[in-house]
Amino acid sequence: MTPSLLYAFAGVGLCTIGLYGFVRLAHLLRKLLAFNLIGSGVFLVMVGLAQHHNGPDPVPQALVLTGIVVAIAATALAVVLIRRYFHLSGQTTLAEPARGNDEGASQSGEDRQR
Amino acid sequence: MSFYRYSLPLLPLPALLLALLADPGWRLELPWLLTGGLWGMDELRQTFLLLTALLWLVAGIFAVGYLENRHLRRFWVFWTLTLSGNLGLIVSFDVASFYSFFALMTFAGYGLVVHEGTDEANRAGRVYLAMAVVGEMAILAGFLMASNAAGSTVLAELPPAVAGSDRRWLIMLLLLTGFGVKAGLPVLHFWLPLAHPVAPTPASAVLSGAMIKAGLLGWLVTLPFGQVSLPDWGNILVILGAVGALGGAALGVFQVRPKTVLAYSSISQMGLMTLLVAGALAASEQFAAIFAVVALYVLHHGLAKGSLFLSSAMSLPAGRWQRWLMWLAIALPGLSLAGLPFTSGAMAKLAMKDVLKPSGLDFPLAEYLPLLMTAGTIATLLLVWRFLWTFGAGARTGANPPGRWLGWASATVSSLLLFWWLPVPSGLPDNAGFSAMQARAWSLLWPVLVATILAGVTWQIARLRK
Amino acid sequence: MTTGVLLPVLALMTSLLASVVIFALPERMHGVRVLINLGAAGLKLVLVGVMIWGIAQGREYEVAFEMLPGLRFVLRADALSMLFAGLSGVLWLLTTIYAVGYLEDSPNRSRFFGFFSLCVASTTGVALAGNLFTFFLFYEMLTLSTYPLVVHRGTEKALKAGRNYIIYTLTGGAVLLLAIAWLHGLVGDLPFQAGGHFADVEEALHGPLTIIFVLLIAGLGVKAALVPLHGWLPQAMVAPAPVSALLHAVAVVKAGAFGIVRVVFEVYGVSAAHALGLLSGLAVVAAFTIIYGSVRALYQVDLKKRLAFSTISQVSYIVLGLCLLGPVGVAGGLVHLVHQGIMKITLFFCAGNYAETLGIHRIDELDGAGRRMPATSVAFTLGAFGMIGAPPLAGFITKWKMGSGALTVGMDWVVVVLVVSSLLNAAYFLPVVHRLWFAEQRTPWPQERRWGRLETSAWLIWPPMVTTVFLVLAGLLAAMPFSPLNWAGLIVMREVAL
Amino acid sequence: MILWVMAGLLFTPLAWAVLTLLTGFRHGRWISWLGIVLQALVSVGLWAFVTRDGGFYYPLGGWQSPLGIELRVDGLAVTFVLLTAVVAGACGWHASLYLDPEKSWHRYFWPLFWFLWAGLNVVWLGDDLFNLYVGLELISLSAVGLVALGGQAGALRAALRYLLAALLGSLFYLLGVALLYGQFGSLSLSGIAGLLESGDVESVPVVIMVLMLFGLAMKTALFPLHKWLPPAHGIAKSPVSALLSALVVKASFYIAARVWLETGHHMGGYALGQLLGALGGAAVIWGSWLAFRQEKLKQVVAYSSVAQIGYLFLLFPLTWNVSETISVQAQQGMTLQVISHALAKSAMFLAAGNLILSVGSNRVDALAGVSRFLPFSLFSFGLAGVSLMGLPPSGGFAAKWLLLQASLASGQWWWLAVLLFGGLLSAAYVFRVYRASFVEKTDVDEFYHPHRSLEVIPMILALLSLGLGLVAEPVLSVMAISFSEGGGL
Repeated sequence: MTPSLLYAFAGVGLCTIGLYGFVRLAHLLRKLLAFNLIGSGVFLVMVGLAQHHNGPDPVPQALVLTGIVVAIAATALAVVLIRRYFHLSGQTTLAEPARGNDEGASQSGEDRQR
Repeated sequence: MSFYRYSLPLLPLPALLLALLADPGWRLELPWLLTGGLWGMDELRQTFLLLTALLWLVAGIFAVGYLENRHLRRFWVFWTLTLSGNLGLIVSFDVASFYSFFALMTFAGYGLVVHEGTDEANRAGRVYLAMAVVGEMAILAGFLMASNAAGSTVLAELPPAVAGSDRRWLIMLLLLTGFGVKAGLPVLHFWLPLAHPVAPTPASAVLSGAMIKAGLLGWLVTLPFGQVSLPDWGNILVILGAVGALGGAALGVFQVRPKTVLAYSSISQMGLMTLLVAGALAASEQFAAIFAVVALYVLHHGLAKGSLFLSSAMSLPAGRWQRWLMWLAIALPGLSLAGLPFTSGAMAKLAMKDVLKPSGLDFPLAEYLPLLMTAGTIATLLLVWRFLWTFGAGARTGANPPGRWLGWASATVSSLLLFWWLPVPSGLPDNAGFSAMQARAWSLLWPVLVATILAGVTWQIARLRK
Repeated sequence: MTTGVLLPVLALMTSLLASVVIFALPERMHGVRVLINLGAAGLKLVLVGVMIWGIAQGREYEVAFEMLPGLRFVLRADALSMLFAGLSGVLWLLTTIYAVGYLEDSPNRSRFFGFFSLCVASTTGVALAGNLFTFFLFYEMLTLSTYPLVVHRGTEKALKAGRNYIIYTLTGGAVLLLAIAWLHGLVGDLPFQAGGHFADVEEALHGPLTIIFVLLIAGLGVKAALVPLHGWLPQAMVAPAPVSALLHAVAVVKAGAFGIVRVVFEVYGVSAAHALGLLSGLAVVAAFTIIYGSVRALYQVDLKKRLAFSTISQVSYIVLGLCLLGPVGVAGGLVHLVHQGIMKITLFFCAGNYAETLGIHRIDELDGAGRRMPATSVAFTLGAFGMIGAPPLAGFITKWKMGSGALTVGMDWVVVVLVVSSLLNAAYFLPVVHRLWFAEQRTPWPQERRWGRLETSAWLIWPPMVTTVFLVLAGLLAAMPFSPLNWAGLIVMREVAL
Repeated sequence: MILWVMAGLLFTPLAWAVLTLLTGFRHGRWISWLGIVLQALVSVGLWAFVTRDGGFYYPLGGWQSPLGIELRVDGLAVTFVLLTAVVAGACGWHASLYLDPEKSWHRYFWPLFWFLWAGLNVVWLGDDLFNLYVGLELISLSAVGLVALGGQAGALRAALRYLLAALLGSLFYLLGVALLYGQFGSLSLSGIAGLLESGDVESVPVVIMVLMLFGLAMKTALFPLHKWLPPAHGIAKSPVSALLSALVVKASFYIAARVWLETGHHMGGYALGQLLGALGGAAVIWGSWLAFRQEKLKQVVAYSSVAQIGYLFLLFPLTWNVSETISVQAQQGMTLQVISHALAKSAMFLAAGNLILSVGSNRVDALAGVSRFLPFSLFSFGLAGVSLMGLPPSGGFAAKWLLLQASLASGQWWWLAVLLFGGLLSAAYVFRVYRASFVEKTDVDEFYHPHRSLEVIPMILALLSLGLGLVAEPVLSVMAISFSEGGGL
């Protein structure tokens, strides 16, 4: 049970917690945080498992770096969207609003090009 | 409109010429027609053609005076189609054209039956059509089996094949019933007494005179005569003929309308002819002689019945002696039916007696034939008297349009006089000529006297009770 | 590119191109549309005629290319395909003329004539198909191109009839696809070949082959309106008259029957199908359909519905004809493909005339129509008598051939079926003929339209006249070379190794 | 020469993305048209090159793996690149005419469009599992951006739902990749396959494959995980929803197919294959049933995508330890299904967009009278429907035929039911739209007639999809190009 395997199992633990949060929590920001938790869990697993075999290995380090960059980009986009969504509909969860205004609101994006 | 009216009598003329002039042996090959057409003429068909053409001619003349303008064009169309069907089936020698013309005559005949358009006419037409279609289908099935057995569609080759096939009884049953509907066999006769009174008089004259004979012709050309003698079929047909002759008369005497009485008289006459057919079937070696007698009988009956039917629509003249003369002229064809000496009926009756002698035929019911024939004669005469009685009761007095006069007169003349000059089928028994009539006058006369006495007695009782 | 390859493709292309061009035409250009329609129909007729002449001389027309690995798209003109292609070519020309007159001032004519020529293109494709797969391809195209014609009016009833039509035909198509795929899986690509492929097939395949045959017949039976699968036909009568005339007399119904002919003759082979005991089952179904169709027709009040049920029963004559193993019976069945087409299209033209000119849809409104429209009524009467099988018309020839064929093979019960169905035909056609000629007109016509001297517009009156002449000639001149009967005999001699 | 082609494939889209970011929508339109033409040329160049020399591995920029990005170019990849060129080009051209330049946020359409295109090319050509992850993320983010372009709350909600689902899916996939790397020490798919074949590294428990496939199935919206697709594709603008349905959804499926085909034999199991097939079958039935019940036209088309994706997943059971010929047949069937669905679905979405634009409402029953006054767009919608139904001579039919043959040959007859019944169900919802359009409402034509070329594009796509059946043979030959021995530079 080399210490690196310990990291891998910690990573898996983080993933499960993050997944639970992602599914259960309704508020969008909380879901986003849960998503970041899963992300770091996965990166931990990636690094931990690699070292388990034959000492430190540069490849997963590089990959994790790219992974982190991608995760940040995704989180940034999510935050922008959540803010815009809140600004438009005052909703902070993904729940469908009452039938009433949904009809008017989303003319499915087709506006008459007269 | 006048074209339709005056062209009616001209239509059968070419057929009449063909009947008179054509030699019996000619054949007309039409390979492209249907499944290989073949038309022609022979001894038997010549007489049938002669009768049909003559009768349609006479009825046509009568129709000129009889028809009013309502639906005249439609009547003309159906009259012509029925005529061509009737003539065509006589000359056709192959199954397809025979059956085609037969069907054409049947379906177009419906047009004549329902011409008046009354409810009674429609009902009669419906019965006529239903029975006719069933008959057609029976004929179709019969033809299919026969031509399949014969492996060809030429009519002449059917009888030997039918005689030899193992399903002979089925084929004969089908053909007998199929043509029997048209010929008015006892169980299949229901449409006849319904159709005749409703049809216009010239149509019913032709219907009874010529079209019924088509059924008879159907029998003669398809059933296996001369191949093998069939005593059991002979018996059946004798019974059917007897029931037809006597039953028809029994029903006929109680009818009120003259044309219905005549219809039953046709049924009874066809019964007699069925006896002849029975004889031909049973005694295969004498079928040629019997055929000749049948042809003669058909000719005689057609003309006599035609004139009777036409007379039923005549109105009697005012003057006393003209009235008596008219009565006599109307009665004579009726009496000729009953075989009065020196009339066509006598000749037919004598020929029939000679050829149906029990000695010549060796099937169980042969010896009853003479008895049946005399009973038939009596029955016929009773029906004629009944016709005259009902006609007298309802007759109108007044002038007849010229067309009617001419049509009726020509019918009566041809039945009484012209008959002797018409080409008579050869092979008739020789002792049926004028001379023989004197010698056997008594054998012809006594049934006539018996029937007349009977009629007179019943007439008196009816007058007293009224 | 010898002409051998060119002709079938050209025959197919004429109507395909015509439909594309007509779709592109704006609605108001009536003259041009009529011109294109008639031109395409005429050209196609010429091409089919040349092919018929070529085949009579024994030439061979075939074009094929590999569509999928192991799957070939084959167009082949042989005697059998020419029978159907010829029939559809001639009747398409007549129906186009009729349709131009019938839809005089109704909307959507571009759409109608576009799908109309598409439908005929697929019918020609069905006729010229060289193997089961190509047949299926055009078979399904036929379904798609006929749906818009059935729902052309856009009324609620038409849409419901269209829905029913689609459910029946697409399910049939799915079953057919299953059977073809299975067959293809078992024995690979099967071109249509005289005498079929399964003459001496080994024991193991008997089971699956029987099931496949049943599936094939079920799939084709939907369009051939065999009894349990006929529900869509009477309802599709709501379509305009030229549609029900062309579809139910020629295109759709015959495609099904033609498919069954191909399967029995050229995929299984009559002897193999008989050996597997399949033909007797098919014969029973066909016989039942004949009787059932006629009995149902008796009770119909609407004229076109009665004709629809009569079609159901008449098409099964063709199927019954296949099961009569003898050459004569089979030729009878085949020739009925043409005869029924001509007779039924005459009746539908007349029904359309009555509807268009006098507004008559029910049979009891027909009283006295004979006097008002003599020409149409004569055509109807002759068509009716032809259907009953009264000689000397075409119907009689079929019944005569099938009857004698059945007797030579010893299937006597077929004669009984023929007789009974003729009686039933008489029972439901003769009253109509009686009303035409002998009944007095009591009530005024529902919607009468006048066309001056003629009883109805020239466009509407000539097609039924022409088909009536064909009807009589097909019966009278049955023994001539190039008559339908003669051509059916040629097919039996060439294609069907009995 | 290959250098230019590869550079053109990956870098020009990125360059175009940046260029169009600087210009507004109107000028971006011209640049994009040029870009589309260039991309098409490059794709054809790649195809010509590959047919001449056969497939090859290409280390991008000369950097060797494992650090450098190694691209793998074989027949399948080339087919997908060509498909993208055609569909993305058509959607781009349609969008340029369809979208309203006045709206300010539409200026972000072109950059997102080009990022999407770049991501797609990365996924088709990528061989390294982690690079595939990066490509997937690039696609997802740009797709979410495109969906959000709708601008209303509904569009944003759909975009958010889509984003969360996509991110979750990617992470699961990444987890699987991480575990794989832990076991094999290599990230290149063909490398892992080689190790597995040579047997010096024993296979991993099936759970890793399950994880990866779960993530990819989430992004492909397979049946139980499809909740995010209909709102996203339904509400987005029609060129966007066409792109999404036709290509984006296929990217994750493409990766799953590659993984399964290369390593499925060892790492997958019979049960997993059958499960995926069963889920696919359920998707076909459930998707079609829901499509039949939708009121809105674009929702019908969206749910139809869910159904059609179900067919693709039949690939897994049909290629799991079956004979070579059957597996090839199944792959050909899958490829044809992907191509014909991409063409037909994009045609349908574009046609639906035109119809909604001219009818003014997005409900199905508002289409009354359309067949009379707008026959052309309705006809392209119809032709696309024919291909979806899988009726001959369409590409859909050819795909269904190959899948039928494969399932028959491999003895798994139950897929027949899915294929045939699915065809009927798709006929149900297509004909429902027909039925609505044939209803005769008014005689006057008060529809808005869109610009002629707007209607031509869906017709071209529909005809391509319809004609695909006839030219299936050459298309499949492109896919069958094998690796040349040299694996030249």
